Amino acid sequence: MTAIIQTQNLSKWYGNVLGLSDVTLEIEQGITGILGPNGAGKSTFLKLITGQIKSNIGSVTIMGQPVWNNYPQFSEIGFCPEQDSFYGEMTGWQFLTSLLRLYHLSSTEIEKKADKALEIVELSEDKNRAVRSYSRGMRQRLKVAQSIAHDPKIIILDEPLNGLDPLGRRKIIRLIKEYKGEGRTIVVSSHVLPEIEAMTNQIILIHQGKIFAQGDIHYIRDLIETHPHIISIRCSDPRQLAQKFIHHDFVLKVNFGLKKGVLLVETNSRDKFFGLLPSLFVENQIEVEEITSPDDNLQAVFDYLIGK
Amino acid sequence: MSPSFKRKIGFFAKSTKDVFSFFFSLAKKSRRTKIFFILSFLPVFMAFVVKFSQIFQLSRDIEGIYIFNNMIIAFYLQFLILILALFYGSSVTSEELEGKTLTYLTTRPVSKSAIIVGKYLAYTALIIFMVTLGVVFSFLVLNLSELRSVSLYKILFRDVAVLALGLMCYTAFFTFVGTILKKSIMFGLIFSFGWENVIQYFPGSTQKFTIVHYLKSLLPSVSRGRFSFLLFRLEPSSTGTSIFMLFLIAAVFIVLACVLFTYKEYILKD
Amino acid sequence: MTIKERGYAHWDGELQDGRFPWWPITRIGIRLTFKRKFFKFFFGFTLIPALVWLVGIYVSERLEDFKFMMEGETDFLNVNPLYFKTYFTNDFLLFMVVMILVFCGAGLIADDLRHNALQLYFARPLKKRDYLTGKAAVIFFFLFIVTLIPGIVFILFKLIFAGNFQFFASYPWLILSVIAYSVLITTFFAFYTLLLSSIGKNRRYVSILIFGVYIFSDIFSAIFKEIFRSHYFYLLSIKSNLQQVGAVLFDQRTPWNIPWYYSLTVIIAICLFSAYILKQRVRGVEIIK
Amino acid sequence: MSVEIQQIHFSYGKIKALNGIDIRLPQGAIGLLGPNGAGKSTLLRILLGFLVPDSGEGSVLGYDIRSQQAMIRRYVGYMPEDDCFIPGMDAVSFTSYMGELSGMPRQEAMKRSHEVLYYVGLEESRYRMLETYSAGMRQRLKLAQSIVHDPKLIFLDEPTSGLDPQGRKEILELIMDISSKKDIQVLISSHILPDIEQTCSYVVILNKGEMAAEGQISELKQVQYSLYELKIKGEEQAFLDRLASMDSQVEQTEDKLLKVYLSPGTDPQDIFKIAVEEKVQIRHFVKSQTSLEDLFAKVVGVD
Repeated sequence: MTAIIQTQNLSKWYGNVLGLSDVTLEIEQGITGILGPNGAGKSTFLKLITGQIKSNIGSVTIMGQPVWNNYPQFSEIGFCPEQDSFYGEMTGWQFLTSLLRLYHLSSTEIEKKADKALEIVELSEDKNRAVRSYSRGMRQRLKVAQSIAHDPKIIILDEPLNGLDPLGRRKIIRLIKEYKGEGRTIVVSSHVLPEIEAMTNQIILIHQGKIFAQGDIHYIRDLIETHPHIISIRCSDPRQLAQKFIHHDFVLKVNFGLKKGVLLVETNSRDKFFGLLPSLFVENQIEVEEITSPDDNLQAVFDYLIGK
Repeated sequence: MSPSFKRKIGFFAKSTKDVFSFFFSLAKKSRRTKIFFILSFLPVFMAFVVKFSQIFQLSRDIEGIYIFNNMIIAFYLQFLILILALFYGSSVTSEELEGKTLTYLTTRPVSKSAIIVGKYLAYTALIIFMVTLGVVFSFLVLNLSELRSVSLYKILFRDVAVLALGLMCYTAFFTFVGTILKKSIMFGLIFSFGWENVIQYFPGSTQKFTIVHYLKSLLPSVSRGRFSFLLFRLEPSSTGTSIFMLFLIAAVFIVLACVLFTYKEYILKD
Repeated sequence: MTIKERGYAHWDGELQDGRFPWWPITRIGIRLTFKRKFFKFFFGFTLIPALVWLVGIYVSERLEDFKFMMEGETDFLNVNPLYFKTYFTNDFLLFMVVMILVFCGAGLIADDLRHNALQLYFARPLKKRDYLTGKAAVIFFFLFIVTLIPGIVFILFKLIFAGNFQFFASYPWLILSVIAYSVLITTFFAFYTLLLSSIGKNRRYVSILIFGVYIFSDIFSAIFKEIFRSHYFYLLSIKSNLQQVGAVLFDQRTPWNIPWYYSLTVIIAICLFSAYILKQRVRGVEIIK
Repeated sequence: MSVEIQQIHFSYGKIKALNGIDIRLPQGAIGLLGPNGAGKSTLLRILLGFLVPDSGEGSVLGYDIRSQQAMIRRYVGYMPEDDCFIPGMDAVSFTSYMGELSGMPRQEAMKRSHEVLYYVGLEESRYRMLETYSAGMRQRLKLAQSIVHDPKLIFLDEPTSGLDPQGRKEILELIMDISSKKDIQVLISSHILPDIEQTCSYVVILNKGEMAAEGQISELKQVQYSLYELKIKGEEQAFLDRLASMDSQVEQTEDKLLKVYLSPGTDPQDIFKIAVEEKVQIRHFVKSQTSLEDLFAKVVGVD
């Protein structure tokens, strides 16, 4: 598959403050999650690839064309900014139709598209209320609506789930996945890991303005195979289970947890470990209550990469 | 003209038109515009008062056109168009930055120049409309008895044209100021009511450094009445030069604003 | 031995019912104004008339030395209530006062509205009255520096330069006039500025209004007056009303031929109107219907 | 009893925001939960006296919400949801300013504001201008100003919105630390369930201006059926078929989590037997409680 968005040695400073440093990557079709703590450079990166700001070094191309001041191309891109700001006294409907007007469409088309977008984000009922009277979640949804209303091929969302309640979040996640199904390219930034996990496996980790990792979550997990993995098992007889593990070389450490019946096993080969586990339970008639991997989520990957 | 250039021009024109209609309808509805609208309509109210008092013989009889020329136009020229141009001109970029809404514009398929030009045109059109309406109404009210005289309409047309040129020119200038300065109001006030008010009375070519000089050159010199001192020592430029200069000034500042806006980076704080 | 506990620590003081709960607001307001670019420079500029008048007082005591410069015209150097009235009601001073208001007053409430800060104030034991007093006191501070303080300084220096209390004996009420007039215009401008500052969230817009409404009222009244030849139209002008009442307070002939209490009524009416609007606009949350 | 209200009604014009709310809050940290627009912020604003209820009575810390607002606000700290600050100030002067407004003597306020900023983790940037603060720092600053005068009751409106996981964890730890003090009560409004689960023992759920549920969290999330969550690796389909043949329902979520509803009487250990036979790895196996999120979805009535 060819890359939709390409960056080459992208670097950006604000005065003498580093925003982004030496980012070279390719983003392909589908959903890509940009992850990093606040102030890591996510927004800077998204502003650069949407041509909001100009890089000090390096270049960005979207579908082979440079982005900076390349306006005709922007009709293929939808962007949902992070800041919670709107034009003063507009209603939701006016906001959408006004912005759609900038795509040089006929007014019937504008109305059709605005209606559709409002329906998608479920704001149709409130479309004639002033944006100022919207709740935080409604404003967030309206921002998403303006980024998708013109039916772009590339959708770039900066913290779209911020300030949404669980139901609103679920809806937006579902929406983003639907768009992926339609063959679009979606770039989503977030600092909340489970959100990204729920949407995609393709992630880019940004921290201190640098790319720490890029690729499939599992691929990244494999990359750091040298980092041993901890599995927590709660069962009826942890000490008996522990005996069975000790003979295997892929088990590095066996600990008993603070809670009753918890066994913590550290391994450097999950595949072998989990391949063995069910049969151990069955053979020894151990009753399992729980198996979890405390560090098998993005947070752990993240913590490991940024050295915590 | 090469076809690609033509296409570019066509795209620019379309973008400008769209930006124009965006901001024209936005500004039309805002509360600020309503307040400024009332402000620019107060002379009409004043004209009514004058007219009534004339009908009921409450005041000495002054010709309607005299009041119109000396007071209404002085009010518009020396005060109102400056205030309007200052606010709307500096709004072109400042309000986008203050409200952090710039992103919504710069991610659309419209060039940055088109944003500036379209918004500038929208605001200028709006305030020209406001002022023209006020002027025309006050004119009609004040000259109610002489509405058949054609020469009067010439005066009206000339005055409206001068005010429109003034708005065009000042708004362009303040658009430019708003693009480079973060806090443009203080500078704008000092420029409008300091520089423009003082330098215009300087002798020789000095006064040609003000915009108001060219505007006043287009109006006949007023000899009677209290306001004649305002034209004190005007050494008028010719009509042709004045109109040319006004257009030139407007064009230069708009082009400068576009260039600056296209290449300057605006960083919206979170 | 005691070990400092980790985590949240209580504050072991007592919250007080301050006598002036608005004072912190004023202090911060003044400090923030001084931080603005060019403000100090500009404020210095506003004090120029005061300096000129002070020099005048000095000269008035040394008339003989300066006779050669005066060419006989020394009437205006007579330090009497007229001299004070001229200082307090001259157009330039009032104009500069308005410019100061643009600097120090435009953002007083507008900035709080813009940054949602009102709820921070009103989540604390602060009444609306305290908040408004605090903000108004910022304006009082700056305007007193160009009105009340120079007035008192003039009287003091006149006494010092003269070396006797004759001046004081001739016009014992003058100090009261100075105080009354300063309080009057400062109160008026405080209401005026706070009113305009509370109707917009945008500092630029408010600045234009503070400046524009003042100038506008003046032009408007001048035009009407010109048409009708009636001094009553000076009642439309903020400046003229202040000058009118000022003249009365300094026991001088009023500049225009209308009863001074009409002007006073206009001023008070504007203040009451402002108070009413402020009461509506300043609240903990913005209610959008 | 810190907060006690009866039959509070409030509407913004035509829009009904609160429709007859009764609350009697016990000691400890309390969560106020509900989707956006459920009326959480409105309720807090009524408790603070910003809004006067259309009808209904109530008291906060024993003071009447209608007539004794000034006393309430003396002993209450409030962290608003909106981004709010005063431009042109640094954190120390801002925080001590807020302390002074609450009635602290100026020198004490200054001393305390340094302590509080240190406590919320802003010690290094306390002399910086607030305009340059990031979203996370502003959040901490808002917390700092809400505790500077050592209040007895703290209202936190969406305290973790816009924070990254690290920042969120730290803020939650601060909140838990504060609420562990016996003499301080904390009321947290949030739509983020894990936040409430982590910090509070008692929860009030609002929906569309009405009370949807109220009670101890532990009581509210009782197990009602036997649900297991699994993550597996290997031949999925065969494994799923076998499970289905055991008369249990299997659901697969978006992030490849299997939810297995076992029919009563089935031994969960059978799952492992099937896994052995089908050579499937079980990488995650948790007996699910009705989580607060399910409860939330249930009482709120969507999905």
